[in-house]
Amino acid sequence: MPTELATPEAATRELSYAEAIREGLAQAMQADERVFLFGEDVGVYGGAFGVSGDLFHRFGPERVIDTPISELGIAGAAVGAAITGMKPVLELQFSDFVTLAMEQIVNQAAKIHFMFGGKATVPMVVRLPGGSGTGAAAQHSQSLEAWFAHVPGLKVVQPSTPHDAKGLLLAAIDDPNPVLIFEHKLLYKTRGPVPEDPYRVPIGNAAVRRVGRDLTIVGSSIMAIRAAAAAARLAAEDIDAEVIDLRSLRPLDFATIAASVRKTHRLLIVYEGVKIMGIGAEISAMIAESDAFDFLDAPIARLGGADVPLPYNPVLEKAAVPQEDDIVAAARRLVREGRA
Amino acid sequence: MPTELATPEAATRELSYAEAIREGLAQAMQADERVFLFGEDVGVYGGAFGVSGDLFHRFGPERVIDTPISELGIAGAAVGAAITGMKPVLELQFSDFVTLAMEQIVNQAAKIHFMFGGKATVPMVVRLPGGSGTGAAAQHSQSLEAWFAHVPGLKVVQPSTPHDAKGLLLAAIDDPNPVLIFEHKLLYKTRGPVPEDPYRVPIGNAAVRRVGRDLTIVGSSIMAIRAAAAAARLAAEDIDAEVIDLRSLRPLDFATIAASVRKTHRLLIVYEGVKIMGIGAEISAMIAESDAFDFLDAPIARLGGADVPLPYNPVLEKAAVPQEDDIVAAARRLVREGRA
Amino acid sequence: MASLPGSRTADAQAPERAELAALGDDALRVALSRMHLIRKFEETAEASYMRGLIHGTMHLSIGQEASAVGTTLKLERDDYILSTHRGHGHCIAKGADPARMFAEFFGKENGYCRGRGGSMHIADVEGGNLGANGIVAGGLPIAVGVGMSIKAQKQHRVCMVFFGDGATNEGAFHESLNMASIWRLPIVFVCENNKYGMSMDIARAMAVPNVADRASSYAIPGIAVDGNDLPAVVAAAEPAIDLARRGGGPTLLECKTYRLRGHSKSDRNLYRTKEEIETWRDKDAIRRLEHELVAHNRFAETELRAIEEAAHKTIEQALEFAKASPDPDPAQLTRDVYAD
Amino acid sequence: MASLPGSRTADAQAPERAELAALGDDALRVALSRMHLIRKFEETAEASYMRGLIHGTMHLSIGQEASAVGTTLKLERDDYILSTHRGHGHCIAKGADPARMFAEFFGKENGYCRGRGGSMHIADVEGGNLGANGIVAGGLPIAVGVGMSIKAQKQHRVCMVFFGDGATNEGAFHESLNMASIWRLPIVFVCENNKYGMSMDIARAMAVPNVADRASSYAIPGIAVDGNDLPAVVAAAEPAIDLARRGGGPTLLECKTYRLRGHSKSDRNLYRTKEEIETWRDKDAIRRLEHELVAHNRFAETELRAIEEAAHKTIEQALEFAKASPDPDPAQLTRDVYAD
Ligand SMILES: Cc1ncc(C[n+]2csc(CCOP(=O)(O)OP(=O)(O)O)c2C)c(N)n1
Ligand SMILES: Cc1ncc(C[n+]2csc(CCOP(=O)(O)OP(=O)(O)O)c2C)c(N)n1
Ligand SMILES: [Mg+2]
Ligand SMILES: [Mg+2]
Repeated sequence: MPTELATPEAATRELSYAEAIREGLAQAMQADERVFLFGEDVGVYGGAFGVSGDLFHRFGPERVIDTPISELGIAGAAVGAAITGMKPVLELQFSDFVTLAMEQIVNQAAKIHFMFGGKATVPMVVRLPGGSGTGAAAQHSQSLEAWFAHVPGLKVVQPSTPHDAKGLLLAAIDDPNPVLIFEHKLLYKTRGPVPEDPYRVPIGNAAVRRVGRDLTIVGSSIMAIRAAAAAARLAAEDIDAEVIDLRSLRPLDFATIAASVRKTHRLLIVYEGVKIMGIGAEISAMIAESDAFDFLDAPIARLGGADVPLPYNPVLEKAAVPQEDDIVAAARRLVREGRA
Repeated sequence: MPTELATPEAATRELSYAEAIREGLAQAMQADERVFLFGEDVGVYGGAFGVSGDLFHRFGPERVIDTPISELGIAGAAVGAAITGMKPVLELQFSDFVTLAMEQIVNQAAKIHFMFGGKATVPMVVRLPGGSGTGAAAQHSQSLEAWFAHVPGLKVVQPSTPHDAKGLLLAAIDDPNPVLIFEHKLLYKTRGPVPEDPYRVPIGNAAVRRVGRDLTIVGSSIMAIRAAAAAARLAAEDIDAEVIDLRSLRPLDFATIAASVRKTHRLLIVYEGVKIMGIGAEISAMIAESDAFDFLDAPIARLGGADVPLPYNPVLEKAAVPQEDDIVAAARRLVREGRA
Repeated sequence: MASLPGSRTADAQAPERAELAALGDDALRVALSRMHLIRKFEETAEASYMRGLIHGTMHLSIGQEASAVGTTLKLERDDYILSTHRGHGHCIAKGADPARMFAEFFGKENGYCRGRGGSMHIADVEGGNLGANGIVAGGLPIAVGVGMSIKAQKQHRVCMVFFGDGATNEGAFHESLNMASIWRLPIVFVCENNKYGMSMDIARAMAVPNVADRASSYAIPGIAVDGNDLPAVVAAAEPAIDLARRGGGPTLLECKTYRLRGHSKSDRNLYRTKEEIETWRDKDAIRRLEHELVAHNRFAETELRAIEEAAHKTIEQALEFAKASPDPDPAQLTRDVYAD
Repeated sequence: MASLPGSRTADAQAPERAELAALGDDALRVALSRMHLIRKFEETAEASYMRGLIHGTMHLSIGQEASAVGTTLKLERDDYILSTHRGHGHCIAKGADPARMFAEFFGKENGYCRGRGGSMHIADVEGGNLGANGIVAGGLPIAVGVGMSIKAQKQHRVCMVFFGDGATNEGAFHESLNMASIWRLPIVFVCENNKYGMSMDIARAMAVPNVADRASSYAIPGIAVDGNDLPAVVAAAEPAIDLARRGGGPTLLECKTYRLRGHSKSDRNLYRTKEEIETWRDKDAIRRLEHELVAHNRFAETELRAIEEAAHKTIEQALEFAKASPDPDPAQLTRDVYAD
C-alpha cells in the first residue's frame, strides 16, 4: 500500500475538513484522469454538505457528475466503472442511504475480487457523511460503519481531522479495493493543518493522539476528537489518558491498541454507533482473546450510542450519543473505581 | 410477551424444521385472519426451500401471496400492512437478499414506532434462510444476522431446532415489533419433537442445552447443534461443557450467559457469521464489562466465520465456517491450555 | 398516456370552467383555508427557524399548496396518506392540528411524535396520515402494504402516497407501482413534480417529458395536471380516488408545480435562475384561485380576506401553543423503542 | 414501442427471409457451433450433477440458446457482457473455454474463478465476460458503470447485459435503464423473457404484455423478438449494438424464449403444464434453424451433424480436463479477499 508522505518543505495551511476532502479530490482528479466524482447534487449544487463545492466548475460535467436519486444504481455504477479501468469516487448524500445500496456494496463490490478468483479488482471509493448532532432525526443521523467492518473485501475508514480526511481519501483512491469513508457531518467545518501536496495516510494505521499511562481511550471520527478533549480535562485531575484514534475500522490496527493496553492496563472504547454490536464490541473481544487480556486491571469499558433511533429533540439527541462529559466521567470511574 | 406453553397432554410428534415452521404458519393463519404469508415463490412452488409447501392450497392466493422479485418493495409492503392492522409474514428467499431491503427494515420498520412517538406499531415478521454449506457460493450463503442485532427497534431470532422454529415463529407473529427470523438452510430437513398445539418460545430467552462445569459454549442456529455434538464428544475426554443456545440475538439473554460463565470460568462463543464484528464480539464485550469478567480463568474465545466471502469449492466452504471438530479442538485447548 | 390540461386563467366574461363549477362554495372555503394554513404555517416555521427557535432542517412546500390541498380534498378522514420530507402541506391538508405540528418542530412532548420525529417525520396516525418520510421514495413501498391491508380487510379506504419528481428514479418507485398494478390496489400515487430534486433538473434526471408517462410501464392511468391550479387538481384527483375506491386499481397522478423556496435551509439556488423563480411566483396557486373566484363572483374579496385572516390566527395560536408546551423528559430517552 | 415479428417457419419454396439471408455461412457455422456447445455443455453439467460430481445448484438455459448466441454474435471480443445466474450460454457465446468452465463447476483451481465462484459466478474477464451474477438484476447497475467507463475512456466498446423477465420488477432495472438513457450509455439491455421467474408467470408479475414496452419510461428503443429464432435475434441485436457503439444510447431488447428445464435442481414444475413444455420443445431453436438451413440448401445435413459432433467432442474433452484438474489448496482459503 502506498505510504508516500508529503515532503517536509511542502506548505501546510489550515483547512476545514470539507476543504481538505475537496483538495484531495481535486488533486486525485488532476493526477489521474481515471478518477471521477459522482453522486446526488455533487455538481452545481456543490454537494449536500458543500464538500464538492466548485469542483464541477473546475473539472466539468464529465468528471463531476450529478446522478439521479438512485442509490442502488449509483453504487452499482461505481462497481462497473471500477472493474473496467476507472477509479470512481461516489458520494452518498447521507450515510443512512447506504441502506439502499447494500446489495451492490456487499454482494458485488466486496466479493467480486475473491469470487472471480482474483481476476478483477474493484478500486472504488464511497464517501458517506454520517453521525448525529444536526437535528436531522432517525433517518439522517445514523452511524452504520460497524456493519461494513463485518464484511470481508471492504475497507472502512473514519477520519477525524482535516489532515486525515485528505490523506485517507488519497490512500483510498489509490487502493485497489473498495473503500468506504465515513465522514462526520459535525466535522466538516472543523479546521486543522493540511499539507498542500498530496500525501497518503495509510489505511489500517491508528494514530496515538496523546501518550498516557493510566488508561487507553480508543475512538474514531468525532469520538477521537471528544476523547482528546476529555483527556485534556482528565490531565487536570491527574489522570493520564492515552488516546488512540482508530482512523481505520477495517483493517483494524489491533497491534497499536494492544500495545497501549499492555501499558495502561485499562481500556475505554468510545463510539457513536449503537453500543450493541458497534465497533467497540470487536475491539473488546479482540483484547479479551489476546494476551493483552492478562494485563487488564479493570473490565474493558465501552461507551456507545444508546439503544434508540436518533431522536429529533436536541436534548434527547445529545443524550443518545457519548459526549465529552460522558467520556471524562467514564474514564474517571474506570481509573478511580476500577469499573466504568 | 406471551409465554403460553403447550398443554402437557398435547401430542408431540417428530417434524422437520421446515415442517414445524409450516405448521406454525398454518396455525397462526388459522387463528388470526390478519396473518398472511408473502414472498417470492411461496405460492404454488411452495417456497424456494419448500417451507410454505401446501399452504397456498390450504389458504388460497389471498393469504399466501407470490410477489414479484422486488425485495425492497415487499419489505416496505410488510411495513405498510403492519401499521394498518395486518400481521404480515414475509419470506425473503435467501437472507443475502436482505441487502436489497435494508432501507425499509432499518429506516422504516425499526424506527417507526419510536419516530412517531409510539403512535404506530409494526408487527411484521421477516423469515430469512441463511447460512452456508450448500455450495451456493458467496452471494447465497451469508450469515448477516449480526447487522440487525445492531439496530434498535428490531428483534432478531435464530432457531436451532424444529421445536424452536415453530415456537419462535409464533412468538414473533404475536410480537408488536418487527422480528427477523434467521432460519438455517442446512437445518430445514433436520427433525425433532414438536408439540402439535400452538405454543410460544419467548423471544429473548436462551436455552441451556447441556449443563456442564468446565466451560461454557455459546452458539445459536446450526452452531448450537454443532456445539451440543461437540460437547458430547468432549464428555468422553472428561471435559464437561455447558452449552447455551442463544435462540435470540436481540434482545440477548445475557443473564443466562453470565451466570454460566460465573460457574464455568471459561467461555467459547461459536458463530457462523464472519468472526470480525459477528455476534460473538458483543457477547465477549458484555462479559468483559460485567462482573462475570472477574470469574474468567482464561481469555474469552471466539470461533467465527473466516474473513472471506463464502467460497464455492466444498472443501474451502467447510473450512470457512466452524465445524464440530473445530469446536472440540477449541474447547479442549481452552480447558487444557487456558487459551483457545 | 399523459395529458396536461393547459393552465387556465380567469376570464370574467366567460362562464366558469367545469373544474371550478364542480366545486361548491363550502369545498372552496375548505380548500382556500387549508392553502392559507399551509402557507402561513411554513412562513412561520421558516421565521422560527431563522430566529434559531427550531433546529434541524426543514423542507418548505411554499408554492405547492394547491397540489397538497387539491389531491386530498376528496379524501375521507379514514383514508390514508403517506407523505414526504416536504410534507407539511399534506399533513395540514389531511386535517392535522398545526399546533401539534409546531409542537413537534419545537421538539415538544405534545408534538405529533412527542418531539422524537421533527419536521421530517410528522405523522398523524389517527387522522390517517401515516407519516412523512425522510427517505426519498420511502413511502411508496409502504403504500403498497397499506393497499394490501385495505383490500384484505375489505375496507373502502384509499391510500394516497406523495413523492417528488426525483423520487421517481428510485427503484422503490418502480417496484411499488408494479405491485400496485398487478394487485389492483386502492392507491393514488401523487407525484409532485416541482421540476427539481435537490438541485437536479428533472430534464437531466429522466428522459421522458412527464412523470405520468411512466404509468404505461404498469398499464395504469397516468395523468399530468397543472399542480398550481386547484380546481384542475381536484378534477384530476377525484376520478383517481374513485377508481381506487371502486377496486379499479391505482393511478399515477402528476402535479406539475414548483417550490418557491430552496430545497432546504442550506440551498443557495445555484441551479436555477431568479427569473425562473419569479415566473413561478406569478403562477401562485392561492392568488390565482382567489382572483378567479372574485372574477366569477363566487366570493367577495372581503370573505377571502376573512378566510386568510382566520388561517393566520390559527397559525399564530398554534405557535404559541408549541412554545408553551413541555419538553420531553430526558430520562425517557429509550421509551417507545419497542412496543409491548 | 415493442414489435414482435411473427415466428417464421421454413418454407423451402419461398426465398430465404431477410434475417437469414443477412447471415453468411461462416456466421451461421459459428452460431450453430455455439448453440450446440451450450446445449451439450449444460446436458453434461446436468448429468454430472445427477451423478453427484458437482455440488451446489445450477440454472440451465436449455431452450434459450438462440438468445444467448444471437444477441452476442455481432459483438467484438473486447465488448463486454454481464450475465446472470442462468449464464452458461452467455459465457460460451462470448467465447469462453468450456474446459475452464467445467473446471469451475468442479471447484478446481484452474476454473475461471479458481473454484471460488462456481456456476453462478463464472467470469471470463479477459474474454469480456464481467461475470454471471447470483443476484437477480444485480448486473444492471454494474452495466451502467461499464457504460460510463467506456464513455469516459472514449472507447468504442459496447456493454451487453442480460437479465430475466423476473429481474425487470427489481428497482435496479428501473434505476439502471434510467441512467443509461439520460447519459446515452453504450449498453444493450437484453431481457431473456422465458415467461417465468422461479415459478411466477410474467403475466402475474407485471401488467404489460411485453417487457420491451417498459422502454418507453426511458425514451429508449424497446424491441421484442422471438428469442428462439436465431436469425431474428441477430437481426434485432445488431442495430442495438450499432446504435450503442455510435453513441446513440441504450436499447431494451426482449428475447421471448423458454427454459425447458426447471428453474434449478429443486424445481418440481408445479407451476406449469407438461403440454406447455412440449409446445416449447417443438420450437427448439437449434432444430428449427437446422431445418431452415437444410430447406434452403445453405448446409447439408452431414455438415450440420459434423458441427454438432465437433461441439460434443469439445465438451467431452472439457469435462475430462475439469476432472483431471487440481483442487485449490485449503491453506489458501483467504487468498484474494483483497487485491494488493
Ligand atoms: C434515499 C434518499 N436519497 C437522497 C435523499 C436526500 N434528498 C432529500 S430530498 C431530495 C430531493 C428529492 O427530490 P424530489 O423527490 O423531487 O422531492 P422534492 O424535494 O423536490 O419535493 C434528496 C436528494 C434522501 N432523503 N433519501
Ligand atoms: C435479488 C434476488 N432475489 C431473488 C433471487 C432468487 N432467484 C434466483 S433466480 C430467480 C428467478 C429469476 O427470474 P428471471 O429474472 O425471469 O430469470 P430466469 O431464472 O427466468 O432466467 C429468483 C427469484 C435472487 N437470486 N436474487
Ligand atoms: Mg422535486
Ligand atoms: Mg424468467
